[in-house]
Amino acid sequence: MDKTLPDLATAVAGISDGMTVMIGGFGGSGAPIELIHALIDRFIATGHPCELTVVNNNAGNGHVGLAALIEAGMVKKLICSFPRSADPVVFTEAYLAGKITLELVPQGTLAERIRAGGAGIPAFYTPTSYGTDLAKGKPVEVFDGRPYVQERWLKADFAIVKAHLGDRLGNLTYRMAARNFNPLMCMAAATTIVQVSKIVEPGEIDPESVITPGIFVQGVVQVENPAQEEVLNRAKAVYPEVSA
Amino acid sequence: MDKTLPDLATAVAGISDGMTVMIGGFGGSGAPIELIHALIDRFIATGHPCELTVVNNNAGNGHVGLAALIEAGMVKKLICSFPRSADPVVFTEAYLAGKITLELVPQGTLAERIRAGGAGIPAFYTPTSYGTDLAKGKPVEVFDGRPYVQERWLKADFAIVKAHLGDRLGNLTYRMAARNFNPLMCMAAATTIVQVSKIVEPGEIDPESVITPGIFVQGVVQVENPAQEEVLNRAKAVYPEVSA
Amino acid sequence: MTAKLSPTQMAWRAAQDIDDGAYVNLGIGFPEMVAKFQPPGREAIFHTENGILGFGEAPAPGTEDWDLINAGKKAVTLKPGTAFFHHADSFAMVRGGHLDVAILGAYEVAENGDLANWSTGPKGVPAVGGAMDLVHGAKRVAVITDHVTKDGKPKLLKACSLPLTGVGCVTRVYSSLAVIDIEGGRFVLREKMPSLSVEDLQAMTGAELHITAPVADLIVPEL
Amino acid sequence: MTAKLSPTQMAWRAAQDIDDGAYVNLGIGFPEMVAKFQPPGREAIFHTENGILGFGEAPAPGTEDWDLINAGKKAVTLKPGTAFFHHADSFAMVRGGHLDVAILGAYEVAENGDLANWSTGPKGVPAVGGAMDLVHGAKRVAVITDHVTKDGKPKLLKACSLPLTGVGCVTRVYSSLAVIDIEGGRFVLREKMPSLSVEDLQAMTGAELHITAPVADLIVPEL
Repeated sequence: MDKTLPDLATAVAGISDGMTVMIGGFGGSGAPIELIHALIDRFIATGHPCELTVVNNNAGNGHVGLAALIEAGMVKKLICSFPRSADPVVFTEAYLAGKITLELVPQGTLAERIRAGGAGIPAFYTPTSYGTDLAKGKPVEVFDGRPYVQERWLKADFAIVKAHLGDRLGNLTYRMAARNFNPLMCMAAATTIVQVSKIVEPGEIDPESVITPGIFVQGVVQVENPAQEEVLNRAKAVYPEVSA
Repeated sequence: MDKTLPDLATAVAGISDGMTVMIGGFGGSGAPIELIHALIDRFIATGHPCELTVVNNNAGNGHVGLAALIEAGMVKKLICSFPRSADPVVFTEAYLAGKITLELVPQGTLAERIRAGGAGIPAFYTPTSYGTDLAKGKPVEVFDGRPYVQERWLKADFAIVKAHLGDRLGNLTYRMAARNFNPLMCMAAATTIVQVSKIVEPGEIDPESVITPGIFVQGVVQVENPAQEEVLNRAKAVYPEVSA
Repeated sequence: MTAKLSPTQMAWRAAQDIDDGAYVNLGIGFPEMVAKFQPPGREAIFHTENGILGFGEAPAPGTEDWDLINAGKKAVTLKPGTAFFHHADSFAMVRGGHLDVAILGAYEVAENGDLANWSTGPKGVPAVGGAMDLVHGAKRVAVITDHVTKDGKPKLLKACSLPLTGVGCVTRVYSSLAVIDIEGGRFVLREKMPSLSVEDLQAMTGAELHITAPVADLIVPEL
Repeated sequence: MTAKLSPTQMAWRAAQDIDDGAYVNLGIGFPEMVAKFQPPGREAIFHTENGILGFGEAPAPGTEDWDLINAGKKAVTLKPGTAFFHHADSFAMVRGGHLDVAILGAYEVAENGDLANWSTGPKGVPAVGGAMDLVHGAKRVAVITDHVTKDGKPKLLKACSLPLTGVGCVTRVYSSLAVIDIEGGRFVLREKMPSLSVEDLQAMTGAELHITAPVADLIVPEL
């Protein structure tokens, strides 16, 4: 069994128009910048994929990564908890112009909906959002005298995810708070593609320290020294680079 | 902050009559034998605690650990998935004599109910047990054309758990498949007491490899070279030892 | 007495249908033997409910580590790439549809795919373990079972008489006499022991056997 | 102009109520400053939604690791005993009632404990983050807020006019003028700026202030 992929273009080749794509990361930490940019490259070359529904905690920052994906016009709907950032201009303009739809989900509910999608739990109850606008239209049930909102699982056709180490079986570790939504999205997508800083031999990751077991991963591509969104944004990077 | 406890007797001192107690382990692996035996010692000395509701995957094996707890007459109800073992005579006799009540729960549902208890999810839906005797009386709801059974969270007053390394903040690692239900039970109990093979300094456990973060743990007691139920049973051990 | 496959031979036959790289859960008992018979060049990855993916064979007696056991509480070994996880993650793999195959034992299987394998009725101590989760999680749920009970009564039936493990979940039965698919609420015969006529097999089966394509001989090596 | 506490001083006051060993989540913005003012001899453990427990202060500029950030996307540092975990485990800590205290900002707080802090109405881009989870998870939910808006209008009200973050969730308000508990659907005044009369404070508050015990002076160091 060998889940390693030769390059980024191959890694994102299976994503088609209209798909739901989960993109890992919390702000820039754990964001698979190189996979996102490979997807943009494909769109520029072929016009596809477009009309994507993207699931991410945020809505991009500056003009790289998820913001660049939105700026390229590839995203029709965003499911997220916090569409604000240091420089949210791309999403904000697209949203206010009606070019992109937003499903706002409380952050813990977003995480739990994704985990539920991966764990075969079609719905669950949470106290979160009870009595608020974000619970409108959702079933409410009282347990032990307290009201709870019913939430549905969230699944995706694809997940593109950033990890630290990975082996050919798909076992993964993450780096510090770059873990965030990534392990959950691995579980919830029909196909999960992961960029790792280093591909290692099976057994090099201590079996006690595997965070995502390989069963949740379909492809692994090595990206050494991955870009950090925060660093790119401080350098005012734009993707794709505009030639002079 | 120092969650370390001086000895086993102190560790189990807070467990009272009628409490719900989660006990970690899958069969013998991960079973906190020494904590269970300390609880039996207290019962022999004081007559308490008794009338316990115990949550465990199994129902004890031989005459040590959970089997000994049942044999001592301390358990009024058991919530478990598989009350069979190589030598299930203690539970079997108590059950057939009507001395103990059994709530049988599918193993994955048991795990998820405990996690839900720890995660503040009062109820969830699962395909497991739909159309079977174990779903009787439970609400059924159809999602996307498929029927699911509603299951409730499971919480406990106490959890007694076995881990491998622990620090004074309560951070834990486990040993191989001895992990099983232990991390979930840490989450789901008002008070979680853990026996660890070794107490280490904060920071000695790699923050990437902490399996149970300390927030889920209230007390840690060191038990070097803990007994393995399987080894005790092969030696036909009985607890408490019967003097000649 | 009819020639029939031994449990080992049924396990061998079931193993032939497992693809290279498949994620597989094998039930306690006969199904566990399937792991031994992976065809050359194929390597499945085995999952056990108690929190291991990619474990290896049994260790030599006397070298067991009782923290490294499978769902049947038997000692196993590590392989490069093994991963440990807790029970909720383990059943996320099961319930979430991440396993390719689950192979279980059976008391009874109905032609609509209903399975009964956990309770023989109200007497004694009931025990279910992970079976009810496995039947609703794996992409393919297969059963290994003697074709008939010890008393010679059919185990493949129009409807189960024993308490169900799952509804409409089984898609293939590896019996001691035949390989039978469950399709559209019917038993479809795929392979049978060469020494047995379809009529004889039907006589030992509690529901109609449908034939939609040539029935192959069920040929298994001596083991 | 009335003497009032600065945000830093409100954070200082809130910090005095945090016990040694408490698990605490501090909202983005003013509440983050609470961490700096732990009284001597007390050490709380800070949780951030994005998966860190027990992190330390901000690193020196230029030494940031952008994989080691808090929920406000600001760089933090490791301490001995830090633990990392994924977002579902992080919100299990929140929703499951494992945090002792959450301290949030507020647009409006109602006398029944309702909180509005995520949306100023239908225009613009709405963003909620983890606030709705935090208000229903922590054992104690407190708010740090100016007592009145920039226009001088009360932020402590009979009922919130803005979209709610949570229903009946706040139990203590650290305002720029007072410390007020919410008990039995009423504002109960505990401390107020010494220069301010109860009548003046009431005039700047949108619901009745109840006094059930002597009101202490709200005394905070210059910071």
